Amino acid sequence: MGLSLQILLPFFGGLAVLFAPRFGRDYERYGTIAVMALTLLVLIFSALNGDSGRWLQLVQADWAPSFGIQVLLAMDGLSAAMLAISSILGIVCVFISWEVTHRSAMYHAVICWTVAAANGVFLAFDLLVFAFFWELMIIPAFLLIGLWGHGNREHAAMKFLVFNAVAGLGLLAAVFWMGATAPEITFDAFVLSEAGYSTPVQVILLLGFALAFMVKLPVPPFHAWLPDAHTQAPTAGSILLAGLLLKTGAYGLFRFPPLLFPEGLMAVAPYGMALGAFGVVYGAILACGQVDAKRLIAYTSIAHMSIVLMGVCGGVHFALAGAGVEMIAHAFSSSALFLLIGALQHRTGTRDLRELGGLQKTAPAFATSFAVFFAAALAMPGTANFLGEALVITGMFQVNWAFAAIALVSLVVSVVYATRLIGAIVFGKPKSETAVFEDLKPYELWPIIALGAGTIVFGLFPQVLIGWLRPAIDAALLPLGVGAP
Amino acid sequence: MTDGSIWSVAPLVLLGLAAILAMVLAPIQPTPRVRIAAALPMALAVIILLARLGAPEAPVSMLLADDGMARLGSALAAAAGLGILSFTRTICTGREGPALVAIAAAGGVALASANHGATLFLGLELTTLPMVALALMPRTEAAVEAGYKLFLIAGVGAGALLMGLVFGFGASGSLRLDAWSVDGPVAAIGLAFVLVGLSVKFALVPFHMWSPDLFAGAPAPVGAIAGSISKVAVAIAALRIGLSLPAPEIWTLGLLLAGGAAVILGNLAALRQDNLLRMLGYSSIAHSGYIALVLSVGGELMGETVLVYVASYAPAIVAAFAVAGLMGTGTRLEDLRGLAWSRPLAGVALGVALLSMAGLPPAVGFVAKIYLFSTLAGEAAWGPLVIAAIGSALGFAYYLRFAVRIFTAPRQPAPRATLNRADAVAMAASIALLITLGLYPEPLTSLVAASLP
Amino acid sequence: MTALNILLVLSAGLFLAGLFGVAARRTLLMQLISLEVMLAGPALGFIAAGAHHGSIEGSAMFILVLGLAAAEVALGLAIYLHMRRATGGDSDAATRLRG
Amino acid sequence: MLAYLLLLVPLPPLGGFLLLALDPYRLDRRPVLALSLAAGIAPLVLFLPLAIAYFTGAVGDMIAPAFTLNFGQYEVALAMQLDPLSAIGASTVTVVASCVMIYAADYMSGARVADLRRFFALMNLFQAGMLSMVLAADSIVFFLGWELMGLCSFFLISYNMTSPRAFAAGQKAFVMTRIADAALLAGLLLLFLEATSVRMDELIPAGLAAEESRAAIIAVLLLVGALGKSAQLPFQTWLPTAMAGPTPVSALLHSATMVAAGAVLLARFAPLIEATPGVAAATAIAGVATALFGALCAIAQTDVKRLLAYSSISQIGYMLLAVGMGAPGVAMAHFVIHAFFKSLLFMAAGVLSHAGGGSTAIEKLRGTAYVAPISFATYTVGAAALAGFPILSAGWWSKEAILGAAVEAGPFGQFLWLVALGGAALTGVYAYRPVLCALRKPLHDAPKGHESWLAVAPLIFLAIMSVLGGYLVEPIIHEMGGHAPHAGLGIEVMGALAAITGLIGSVAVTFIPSWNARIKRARRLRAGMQMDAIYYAFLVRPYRRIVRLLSGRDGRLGKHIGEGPEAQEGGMGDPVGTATVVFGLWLARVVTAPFMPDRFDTVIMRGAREAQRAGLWTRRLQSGRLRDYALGFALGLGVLVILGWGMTWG
Repeated sequence: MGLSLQILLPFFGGLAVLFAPRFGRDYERYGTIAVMALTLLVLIFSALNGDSGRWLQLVQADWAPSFGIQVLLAMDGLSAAMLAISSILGIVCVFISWEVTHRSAMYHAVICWTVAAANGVFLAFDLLVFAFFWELMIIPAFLLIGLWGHGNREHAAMKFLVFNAVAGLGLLAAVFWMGATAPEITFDAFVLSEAGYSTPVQVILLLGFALAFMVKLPVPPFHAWLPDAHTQAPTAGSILLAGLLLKTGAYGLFRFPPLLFPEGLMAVAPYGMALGAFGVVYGAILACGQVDAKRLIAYTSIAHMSIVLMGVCGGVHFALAGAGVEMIAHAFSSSALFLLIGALQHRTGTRDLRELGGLQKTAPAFATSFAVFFAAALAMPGTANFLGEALVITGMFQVNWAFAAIALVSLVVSVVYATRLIGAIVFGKPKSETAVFEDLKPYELWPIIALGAGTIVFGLFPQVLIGWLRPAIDAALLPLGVGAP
Repeated sequence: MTDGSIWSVAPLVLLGLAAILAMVLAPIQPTPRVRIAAALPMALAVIILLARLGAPEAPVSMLLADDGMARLGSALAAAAGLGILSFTRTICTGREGPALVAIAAAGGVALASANHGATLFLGLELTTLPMVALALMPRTEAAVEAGYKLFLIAGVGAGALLMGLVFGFGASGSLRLDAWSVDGPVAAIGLAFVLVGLSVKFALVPFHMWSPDLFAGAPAPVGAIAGSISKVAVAIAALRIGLSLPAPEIWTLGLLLAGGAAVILGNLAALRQDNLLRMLGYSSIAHSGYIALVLSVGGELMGETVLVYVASYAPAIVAAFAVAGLMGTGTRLEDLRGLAWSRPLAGVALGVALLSMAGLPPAVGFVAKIYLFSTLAGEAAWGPLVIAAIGSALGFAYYLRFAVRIFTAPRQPAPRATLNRADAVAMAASIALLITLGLYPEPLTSLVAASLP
Repeated sequence: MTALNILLVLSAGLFLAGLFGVAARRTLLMQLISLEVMLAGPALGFIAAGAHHGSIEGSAMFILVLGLAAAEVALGLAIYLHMRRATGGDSDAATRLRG
Repeated sequence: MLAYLLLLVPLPPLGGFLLLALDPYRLDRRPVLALSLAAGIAPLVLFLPLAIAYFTGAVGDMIAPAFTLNFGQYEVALAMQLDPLSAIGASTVTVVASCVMIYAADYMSGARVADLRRFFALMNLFQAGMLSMVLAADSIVFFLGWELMGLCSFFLISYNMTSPRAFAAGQKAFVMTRIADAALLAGLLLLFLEATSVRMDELIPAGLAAEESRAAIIAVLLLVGALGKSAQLPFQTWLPTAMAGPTPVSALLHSATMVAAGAVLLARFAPLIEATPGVAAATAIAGVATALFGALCAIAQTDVKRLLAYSSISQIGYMLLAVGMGAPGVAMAHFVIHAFFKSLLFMAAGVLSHAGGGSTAIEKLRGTAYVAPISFATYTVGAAALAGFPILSAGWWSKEAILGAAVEAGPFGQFLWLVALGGAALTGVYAYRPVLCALRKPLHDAPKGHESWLAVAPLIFLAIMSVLGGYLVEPIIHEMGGHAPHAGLGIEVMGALAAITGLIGSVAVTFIPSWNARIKRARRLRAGMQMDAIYYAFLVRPYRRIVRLLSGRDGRLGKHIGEGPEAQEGGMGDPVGTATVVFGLWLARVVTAPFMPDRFDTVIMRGAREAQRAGLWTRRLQSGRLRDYALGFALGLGVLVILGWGMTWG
């Protein structure tokens, strides 16, 4: 029961929040926080007394047997982590958009629905339901960018929609084909995983799935939508986009290819890693050349997620563990960076690095929090990002030294763009915009502290995180015939 | 008369009782109370019918069959009758309105379970003549003209049906439908005449001429009866004939020709209609065409498809007419602008009904469309499949034209008219039925599968 | 041609005559009358088939047909009275509903 | 139980960092200074008893496990250890750090409270990082400390927020050291894969047992890591520019501790280096070459801090030489001594430059000897130790040990010994230049400055250590397991001669105008053989061009595809992204070309018009006249009946 609550609670919570302003000022904000907190509690409750087998919780119920669709939700360590992140980010979004007043009821409802759709993706194991939630996820994000964005938000929202919708087609085609050709029409992932397709068929199906995941991940050359989406999205939008939607791509890659198409994945893995490697370097170099702060962080996300792609395609215990940790670490660090840049833009009205600077003098709290996430951005040991990248590099050393070398290059280039970012914002003499700059308000500071704690704690004591991901990693590696390291 | 057979004839008796009650009370009681008096026995009949769906067959006589088809058909007819009762207002159907609707419902039940020539003929007449009477009630020139057209064409149709029965009786020596022999010219001609008789009531081309004028001119309940009760009953009668006769060529060919023409002509004509009722009339012809195509194609899914299609069409047409009745007979496209905002329940009811008739996902029409296309594709009947596809495409055009209009912003804030309770209940019930069955079609599909041999 | 066939042809003839009357005559009254003629066809047919097969159902159906004819006359005359005022009994004039 | 005390050593500076950085209690000037001093000196107080107990043999080697993580099958146990290397290293670091903290308390007293808090927070964090690196028993804590130092050096070098030059220096330092750190990380991870465990005592034997090529690669990677952090030859350009940071930073980081961390790293992994002869030779050559290069460049410097920076580079070159010659003990001895006199030199130079009007140019130091006599005296003692003044200074003993080790290492060693000897002579030349300059008559007589005891006390202590330190060299070498090299009287005499010639050279350079002019003209030498410019030309500028090319900053490639009005001329140039969008649009156009709107539209519109006309035609069919309906009926009936009848003929 706990699992379906994960999806229904935010969904109906969103509906309730729509009508919340009638009861009083800011009730929609408190309502959303309550909904998210409740979802988190339910998650923790169901994760704690989950059984010790492969799945913490498994829910199976018929929805439309004549068409072979069923409600099949399963949760293990990995999806539990993802669900926790989605709820936490939900709360963070509410905190930082405390001053959003333009249609704020709808705004908070959309946040709830994004979380609901993402939770659906993290839980669904019936392929059709998974594809359904995958497509559903685009709509609230589209609304978030389209209605509450800055500048030319329509262009960015449309680009986001076209990219993801077209990619979704690949996933839908593969799912429908698998469902139709199964002996008796079913979309159950576990049944289909024993379907025993021949390798070429597996490769084609895998490409269908991979197309959807890679666009959402995003990995070059499918990444063109991310910078625009981030620059035009409101702060909460960027956080949900970076913290949540990117993770669904990574989660998808982590979960389904090894489960459904092991041989296909083995065949495609080298190309996947090559693409990931290219993405890492390309993202990093592009990040150095950016003028707009949010666009810079968007390109860093591309670099980090390409590392996740390399990790997932590595097919080795370390690589997958690294990919899992990097996913979670990136969720924390990039959301915090977007939050800070959002706060910055809210006060100075600009994100252009050439017009910012000197915040150390005027806003020390902002500067110190920026320093923490500057360290996370360049994967300083002691932050979870370093752990993720180090594990992926160890995995790559076991697989192919060239990819390991390229991943190491990313460590170096990350310093270049990180120092450029902090140099332009925190160092230097205060310019006209940043002269008067009141420091972070409590409702902005608390999320920062939460995210910072998350990065540092998981960086110093990764045992909790790795323990959570272990069952998912072992299961992902089993079909690939890769025993434990 | 075992108690099983008593239960089997109980619905017909109850409906007759309802009619008599309504006629007796009509002069002395105000119409709303008469309506309730008629509604109670009908509701009881519906409950009995639904309860007995699984019960063993106990036909009371050779005249009336008591198989699953008959029960489901009768249940639908009686339920439709109940729905129509809710919007038979005194202003448009006089004091005798409820009585006539009850008679029509009884006729529908008889026709649905007709197993013998006589009950077939009687059922047909019992549904037609009350419609004519109802059409005349407002005594306006348009209504009388519509009534007259229906009267004459239906009369000729009845004559053709009788000729068919004569030839059938002549050829096979018995009026029982399942006893008809098919070989020999006399039987074939008989079947042709019967097909013509049914096609008139089913409003297939070229016997459909009365239908658009009746829908436009006559008050709303008449169109509702024509669209729901008579269509359901005739479809099931035709299904029974089709199932009992071993693959007669004239029957399938006739249905194919008439059905195909009905689909094309019905949709084309509806494309440019501005009057809501006339559009519903033509679209009703098109839907009869789809059912005729399915009957002509046959195959093991035929029974299920016809039942699902009819079960999904009846509530939609009743809801549409409930709203039309509220809005008056002359409602043009512009009058619907912003209906969803000015009269939310009516707007949503009409919107959902149109979506269901168009066959779009949230409503049960989508499931019916799936059955329709899977039957046609299953039997590799490429001709009817193409015709049905073109028909549905055109259908999208004119249904959505009206549906979108409902949800646009209202030009001037129209006054919020008060719905009487019965109307509201009928609309709410039909919306619920259409949406829940659309999202979770399991009960309908299992019910239909159980009721077929 | 057996006796039954001849009689069936005769009843079909009667039916077609009535149908022609409805299609050809303009005035309402004549259309009603030809309707009644048309119903006479099946009546004859039922009697013939009943006699041929020696089953009572023929005459039972005959009585039903008579019942229908009576009902139709009642309704027809009621409509005729109304229509006479509006269109002077001419069915072609009643074209308010079309298109 | 004493082992857990080890874990406590780096904690106070860490605590100090947190308290100062987050500043929960809004401390003002005095509590901030008190807290930072306490946190800075606490490790010394905690560690000294342990070190003494260890050196006097009361306590043996011990490992204090922090906590264990399990990655799948691997058990990863993080821990701190006390062994000869970590004892020596840690004690040196704690002593020098305490001195610098005390000195900084006085030197930085002029700064704003916020900047002061930030400065001391970072200094404490740095000390925590260095201590955890030195005391680490496993590669993860080691690398954590290593990177933490890099981060602190970046923030400390660019401490002076407003000056872009400081930030540029910080960024350059961070990027260059990070390149080396990446190599080090690669080496450590390969070792980890080799040894399937993280502990140093398991890594080194596994490294030795690894097959030939892999061990060589690991050793090279470790060497590159060391070269980067210690600013040796290929990576040395960042240290001179890092002098933009305040003097205490240079004193602690860029002289004694961080820069020498490379030597500690090589000493820690010495067995691996020695196992592959090629790499050992490379280390030695790199060491000697850098020593020579550093000495040469130092001579031409006009700024005292840059001079000392180059001298640090060359002195660490000597340490590398020692490790290359297979004597890590000697290297550590020199590390200790160098830490003392180099931090002394930096701090004393700081006081002298303050006395000489604030600028650190050597010319400006004229006559400061009389303004700040005590710091001048300590500076002279430091300079003597740097130049390796025979017998008297500690520098002499450690340098002799290194030269001895070189000689004992066979013919190749002897050649390196010759080069090193030359280097020693050059060291003598540049070491005394500031001293002699300070002794010259001041151009304008400045009043005798007041030297606060807070600044002078550490100087005096370090001066004493720079003299008495010599006695430490023997025990340190023994402690590290090496044997003190006895190269024979001739070698030692040669060493003394080199030192003396250095002194004479220095006097000549400062006082003989023609030589002095030649030094001033040696611009290329002063700029460190223009290595900086070469790097910029061949590495940085091409990189910047690629970045600009890709991100379309100069507009060549970066024309925008439908970007809205707010298109900043930077950004949206990325070719791969635009390529996909362009490809997508092209594909859409090609696919829909046959259905181009005009053609496609006409088809649809024609179809629609047909449908409309048919609709109108059917509506006309519905004439409304009843007799037409009856006619339609009759036709239909006729067709069906005839069909029915006809079919039965067959």
